[in-house]
Amino acid sequence: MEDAHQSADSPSFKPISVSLPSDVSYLDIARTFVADVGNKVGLLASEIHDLQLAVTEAVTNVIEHAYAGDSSQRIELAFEKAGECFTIVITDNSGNRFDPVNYPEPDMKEYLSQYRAGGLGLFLMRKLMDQVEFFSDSSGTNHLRLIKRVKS
Amino acid sequence: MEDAHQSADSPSFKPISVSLPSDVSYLDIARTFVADVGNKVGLLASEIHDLQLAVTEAVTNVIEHAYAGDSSQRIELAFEKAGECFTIVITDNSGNRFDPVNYPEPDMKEYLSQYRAGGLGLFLMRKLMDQVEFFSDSSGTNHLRLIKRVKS
Amino acid sequence: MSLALSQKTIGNIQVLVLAGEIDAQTLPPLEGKLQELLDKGHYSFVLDFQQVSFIASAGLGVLMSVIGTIQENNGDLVIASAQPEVYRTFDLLDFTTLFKFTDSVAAGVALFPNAAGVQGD
Amino acid sequence: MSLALSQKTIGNIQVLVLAGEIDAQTLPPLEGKLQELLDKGHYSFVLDFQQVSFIASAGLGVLMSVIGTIQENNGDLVIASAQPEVYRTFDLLDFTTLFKFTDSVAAGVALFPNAAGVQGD
Ligand SMILES: Nc1ncnc2c1ncn2[C@@H]1O[C@H](COP(=O)(O)OP(=O)(O)O)[C@@H](O)[C@H]1O
Ligand SMILES: Nc1ncnc2c1ncn2[C@@H]1O[C@H](COP(=O)(O)OP(=O)(O)O)[C@@H](O)[C@H]1O
Repeated sequence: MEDAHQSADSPSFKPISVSLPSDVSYLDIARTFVADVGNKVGLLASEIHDLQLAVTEAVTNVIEHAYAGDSSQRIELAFEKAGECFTIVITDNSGNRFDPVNYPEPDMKEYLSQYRAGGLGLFLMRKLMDQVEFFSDSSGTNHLRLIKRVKS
Repeated sequence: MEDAHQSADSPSFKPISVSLPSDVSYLDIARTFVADVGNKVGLLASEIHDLQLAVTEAVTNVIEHAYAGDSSQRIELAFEKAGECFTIVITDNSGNRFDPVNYPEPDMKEYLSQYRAGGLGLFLMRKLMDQVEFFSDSSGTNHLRLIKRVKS
Repeated sequence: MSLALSQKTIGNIQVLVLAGEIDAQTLPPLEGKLQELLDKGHYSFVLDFQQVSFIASAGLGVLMSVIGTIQENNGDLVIASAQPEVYRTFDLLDFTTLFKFTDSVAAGVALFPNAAGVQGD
Repeated sequence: MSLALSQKTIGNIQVLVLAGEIDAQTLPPLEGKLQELLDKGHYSFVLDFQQVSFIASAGLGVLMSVIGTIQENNGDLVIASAQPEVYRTFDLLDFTTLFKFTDSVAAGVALFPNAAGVQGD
């Protein structure tokens, strides 16, 4: 269904995906891949930066929280463009279902006054992206879908 | 088995893979990914060029021969480094098993005197790489393993 | 990509020159250096961000984790020469209300009391 | 990445200036242009490869497919200013015995008979 939708809207870009180790040593190459695919679809440098930042936050969370620091697992990044929506889906097989409802946006004024470190990744993703959706299937596979409306 | 071997020899590089459309429009990004991974493992520019050329030949063959030009299929590139061996495995699901035994190296002198076009991809891969192996499994999945000994 | 870190002292101000990308991978040396300087009683910092091309929230978290101690000790932490996209990351999270930003290291140094006339090393 | 193609004439020599990467994706315009010029009776070619960063065997195949006709008509195809890695691709397949290579377009033009004194446009 999604593929049919994608190819109908955007015959010029077909999905690409990459599979990476769940290891912070690969955050840099995750960003490189985001830039490569972004360049391939003609995104602006500022759009690419925002996608790199959101993906860095998402992948860091998967490594640290979903996989609890186990660097021997895998993370998949899947890239699609349908019309003006550029979508990145981050997938893990950790079995740790995450419900972001428990993590409402922090009140930054209060937050900053408490000098708390951390807890900003989710907030940043929501600021940067037009849509941030978590969904899981029964096999223990979790997906985070990041959607950004782009110019081109 | 292979993974155990890989991680024992080269704890610093864990496998990365990318999945691309079986479409010549993605040859450029296939080469970009080869360069990114090559840079990540510290290969020389000349080594990266040779890998890009071999991968271009391999992916072109999969698109044109294995998938007979059907651009709606998928091709996977998997990158590994074990010791001084950098390995790229190109995988398709075409069901078209290929036996290179039927394609011995051309005699270039004879070849060039006949002005034949084409039939050089396999020869070039064998010239560029230290090992070129085709293998298939019963499900119709074909793999081409390219191995290059690298300096770093 | 990685994060290169070098240090110089201008008067009693610690100038940390950073180059590269700041994320969960590259953060530990920066975190260690800041903690080491705090432990030695240094509370005046200028971070030269000119060659920092990327910062993730993990990086902001580390700065957040030291700013309390710094301010309690009448110090400050100034970020100099941040690139537009890096500044934007701070700004999206309102961190621009917590840290001072300047266009140059010299301008950052000048923000500290008693900085006038101090020469760089 | 793509392959940009522009054309100029120096005397009776066709100079094709290529920029980009030559592979199965980018090849058709080059193939079409060469065929079009052959159909018009042009058999003297200099290909300016200075800005070609990559060539796959598909590209060599196209050059191979026209060199027979060119030579039968007392023409030639010279490759000018090839980058080392692109030259190496030709060399690995012994294509360096089939095509002449020069360091510049001018040197390529000079290889043709009656080229002396011809001015570029
Ligand atoms: N992919 C995930 N899987 C499980 N838990 C997660 C995931 N992402 C975020 N979390 C939880 O949500 C919290 C807030 O995440 P975030 O805003 O990114 O901040 P941080 O990661 O710095 O704590 C995390 O501390 C963690 O408990
Ligand atoms: N992956 C493949 N699947 C099926 N057949 C292949 C594959 N790769 C090569 N071949 C066959 O081997 C022949 C020689 O391949 P190659 O040397 O790359 O030259 P070319 O592709 O230019 O014909 C091809 O023409 C094709 O018949």
